[in-house]
Amino acid sequence: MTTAAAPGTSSVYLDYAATTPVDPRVAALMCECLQSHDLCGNPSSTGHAFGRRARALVESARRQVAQLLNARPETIVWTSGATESNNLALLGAARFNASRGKHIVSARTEHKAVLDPLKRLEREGFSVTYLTPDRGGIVHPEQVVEALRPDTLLVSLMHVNNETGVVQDIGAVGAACRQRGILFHVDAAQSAGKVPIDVEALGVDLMSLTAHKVYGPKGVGALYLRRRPPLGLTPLIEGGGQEGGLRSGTLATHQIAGMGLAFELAASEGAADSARVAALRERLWQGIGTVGGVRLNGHPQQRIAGVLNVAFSDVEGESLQFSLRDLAVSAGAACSSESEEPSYVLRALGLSDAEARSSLRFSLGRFSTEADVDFAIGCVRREVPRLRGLAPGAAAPAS
Amino acid sequence: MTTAAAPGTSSVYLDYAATTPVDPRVAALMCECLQSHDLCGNPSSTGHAFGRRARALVESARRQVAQLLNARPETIVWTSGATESNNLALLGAARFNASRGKHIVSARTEHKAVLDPLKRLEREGFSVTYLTPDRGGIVHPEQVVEALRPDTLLVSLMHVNNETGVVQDIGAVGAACRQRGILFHVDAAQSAGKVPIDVEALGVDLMSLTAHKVYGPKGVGALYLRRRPPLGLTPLIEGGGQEGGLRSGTLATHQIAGMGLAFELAASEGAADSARVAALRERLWQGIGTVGGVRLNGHPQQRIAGVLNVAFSDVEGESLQFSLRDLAVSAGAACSSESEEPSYVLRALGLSDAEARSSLRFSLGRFSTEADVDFAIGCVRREVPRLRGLAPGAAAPAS
Amino acid sequence: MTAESALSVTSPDYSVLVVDHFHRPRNAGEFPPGPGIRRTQAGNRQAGAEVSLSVRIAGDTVAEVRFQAFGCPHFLAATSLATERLAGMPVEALGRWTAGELGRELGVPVEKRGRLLILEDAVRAAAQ
Amino acid sequence: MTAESALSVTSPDYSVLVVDHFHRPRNAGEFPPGPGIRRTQAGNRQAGAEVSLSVRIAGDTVAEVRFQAFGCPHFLAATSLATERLAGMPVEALGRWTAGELGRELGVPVEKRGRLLILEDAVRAAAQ
Ligand SMILES: Cc1ncc(COP(=O)(O)O)c(C=O)c1O
Ligand SMILES: Cc1ncc(COP(=O)(O)O)c(C=O)c1O
Repeated sequence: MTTAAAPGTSSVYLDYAATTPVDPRVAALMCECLQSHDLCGNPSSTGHAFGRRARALVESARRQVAQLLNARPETIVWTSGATESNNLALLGAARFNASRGKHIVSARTEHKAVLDPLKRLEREGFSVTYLTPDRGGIVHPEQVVEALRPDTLLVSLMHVNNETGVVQDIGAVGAACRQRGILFHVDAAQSAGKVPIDVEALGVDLMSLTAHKVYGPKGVGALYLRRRPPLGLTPLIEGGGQEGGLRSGTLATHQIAGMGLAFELAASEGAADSARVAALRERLWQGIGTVGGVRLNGHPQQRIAGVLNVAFSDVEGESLQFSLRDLAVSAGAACSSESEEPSYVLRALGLSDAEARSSLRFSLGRFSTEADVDFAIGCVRREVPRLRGLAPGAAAPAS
Repeated sequence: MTTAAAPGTSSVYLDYAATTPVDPRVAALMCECLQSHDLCGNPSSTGHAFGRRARALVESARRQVAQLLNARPETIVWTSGATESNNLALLGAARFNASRGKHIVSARTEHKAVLDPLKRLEREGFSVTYLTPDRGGIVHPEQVVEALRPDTLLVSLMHVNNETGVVQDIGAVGAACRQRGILFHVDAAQSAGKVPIDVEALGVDLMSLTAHKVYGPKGVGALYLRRRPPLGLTPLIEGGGQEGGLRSGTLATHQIAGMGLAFELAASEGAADSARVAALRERLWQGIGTVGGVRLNGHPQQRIAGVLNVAFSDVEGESLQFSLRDLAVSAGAACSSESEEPSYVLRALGLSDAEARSSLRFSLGRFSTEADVDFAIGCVRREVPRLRGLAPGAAAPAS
Repeated sequence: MTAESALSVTSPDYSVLVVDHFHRPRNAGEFPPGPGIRRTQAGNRQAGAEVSLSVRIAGDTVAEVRFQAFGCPHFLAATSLATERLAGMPVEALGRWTAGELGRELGVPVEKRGRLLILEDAVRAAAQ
Repeated sequence: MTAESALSVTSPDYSVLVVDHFHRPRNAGEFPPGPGIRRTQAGNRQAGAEVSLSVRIAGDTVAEVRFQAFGCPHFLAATSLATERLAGMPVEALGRWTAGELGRELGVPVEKRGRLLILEDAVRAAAQ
């Protein structure tokens, strides 16, 4: 058996929610770090200039990331990405503070990087209430409040959903938690740089961040950790004592500097990006709509600009994906290991297995163009009717 | 108070054991990854070409890293560095296999990234025997064997010590462990690329690796995990299911590709590097020796080429460091958070606090030159006698 | 976790033959009802694979087959390829037709072989 | 862990004045024994700071001071600077001399102020 050649490089990238291209300005800075002899030191080697220069970059990046959240720099702990940040926040806070209560509230539509650590905590004796969102994907703050118990230690709710782009009302949940002294963790992997964030105003205690959804590099992230009053965490990775002992391991200067610049650019350009991307998304939605039998998954307004999750009726999911393979879009759970299962997020919104399987996530970003969108519309308008026409019950083509 | 300007950029980098500069070929490959639109995908997004191309790079790097260890690619699990690998290996193997026994054997001269997770395991009910090396820093295999108990689950021993460069006889320990069905973990952060490694022949079950000591990038590493027979590990970081569920989180294409190339270069050039570096180290040692009152810390033969840890008698440690600050060398515990404590590694070799404080680690590598070495010798020959001459009891200078 | 195999990439790979039939399906459609035309149906949309065949019989031989199908690329390609292979076959042979060889030829992955049974059902039903 | 401060960098920063005296110590050495020469000693090498002063007295005034010292850069610089400041002082004032002002001037970090007491001891001993 010969395997078909990979689709041509003419494909169009519409998978910004899985990961973004690195902004050329960020890449340039990172290359400079990687190539500069002066910056080659270990940021912990502050006994010499090579280390101190590297450390200065790390600390300046800490300020850049903090700034986007309206936080103080010392609240930022570097990690390898939002998956690690979520694990550190949830496992760390729950284990350290277990004496305060062993109940946790979260939602069924969270990323696996929240759900899996919560499952581990369940095995360690915690109990978790998983809220079901409404059909639009919204978890209502009242639902959270109703789920709270006297022994509730922690609430974890994502800011923006990675599959649907739906935005949760984090501020209302934060206020409710703060009032009751309950810890509040937010997975902001998909929202940072796309939605304004003010950790103080939102009442957030712990927030997970990653660089590679905001035009920064993969493999670096951060955990925002409220410092006043101090919040105890049991570290996941120890030895060396970096990051105040909360996260040991040599700091990756180029990665951190890249994340810093990416967050600074998000602060200055994020709003303009969003406006432009919203217009492109609208164009895409109108264009796709012409094939009929499509439905938007997730709340139509309470959403970020760049994500369009569409259910196509009367087409089988895998064939839909394959027929559109010149479009780099996502089916099912994105940014996680590939799986044959239909998206549990869409299932939680009430879609059937088949509907979930026939849904595609188009996600756009800073470098998306009208040409990209028009190419995507063209593919959809060619392939979706073709597949539908092949199916039993379709009007027979003239033969 | 005005703070003195940072030392000039004329300084010479002799801190390769803390971290190495990135090889220009590795940096070039990484920059290409960071800047290539075609490679921008998430390596888990194998539904489209952008993801598949990224994945192909990741898998090719896996083969490159495996090759240096004479291992199969599927034994390599990507992590954020050797600190994480050590934590995953020790906490993961101990927690998963706790029913087999709760005793662990290790050594006092291990890196904090081994000692700190072991401390955590002690808090979780494991007991750990910490072996004391001889004055040369050698942990004798017989010491390990004597420490084994019927309930010994795991032995963890570093291959090359980061402060002294001393090489342990891993193979003898591995054979003893294998014979008894005891798990054997090796921290090879400092040995990979410098000492030949064959995990099969050495009887290693788990081996921690990092890129940034071998001219690769900071922030990426790997855990070698024996697969036949399979060895169970409890993951540290979950969600997404990457790396067979052992280590979730988006794979950082550019980082992994960089580590892969760095390891391939180490395979082809490591021996030549070592030979050249050994000659430079010898030149440095001879040159430093002319000031008198110096002693080599660690075994004089059983050591890697690039590390020279020298105790200077009759000089105070901080003044020694400061007077030599045009040399980027390390004092005390390197590649960990700065501390005022004298090196626990040198203390374990029998040095007094004062001796440990007056010791410096010079470490050389691929880009070190004779000029660097001669500059270092010049600094030492100027400053050490000067400081000694200031001290009470020194012959009074003619005045 | 000890999952040895989980490190391998499970992206669907389609053979050249699958891609060809997926993009240029042969004999799509159906014959208008009439003498010598047999229609069969198997599977259902909810389960992810459905096929209907329209078979024109001439004497005791299969003259021509048309199909309509809903399913994954392997299923569509297998159905399309089957229409080519069935033409010219004795009608009675349809009753013992198996999809195994087709599956191997197309490189249908093991976990999907089950779907070919739906196609088999539709083909065999045309024997009566 | 809740260590708030542990995120700050603790690299030793030396003031310009420390660096200057570290590199060009003033009045290093000792006077040969003789009339008008007082020698004092404080601290010890094992503890990381040792100083010996050699003070030339003229009448009831300190004419000149020389030093030998073993210690960290702050300690060496403080000792060197002290030899300049002591010259011309009434001998009886040595007995109440304190190093505090010197420490501030040099920017000696709090955790090292204790070492200056060793210098104080040596200076005060020269009053008798
Ligand atoms: C909502 C959300 N949380 C967490 C993650 C994991 O982040 P990372 O890839 O940085 O580990 C992602 C995407 O990967 C995400 O979309
Ligand atoms: C022996 C040893 N183990 C572990 C580490 C930690 O590795 P990493 O910096 O990749 O976390 C280092 C150096 O940093 C080391 O020298």
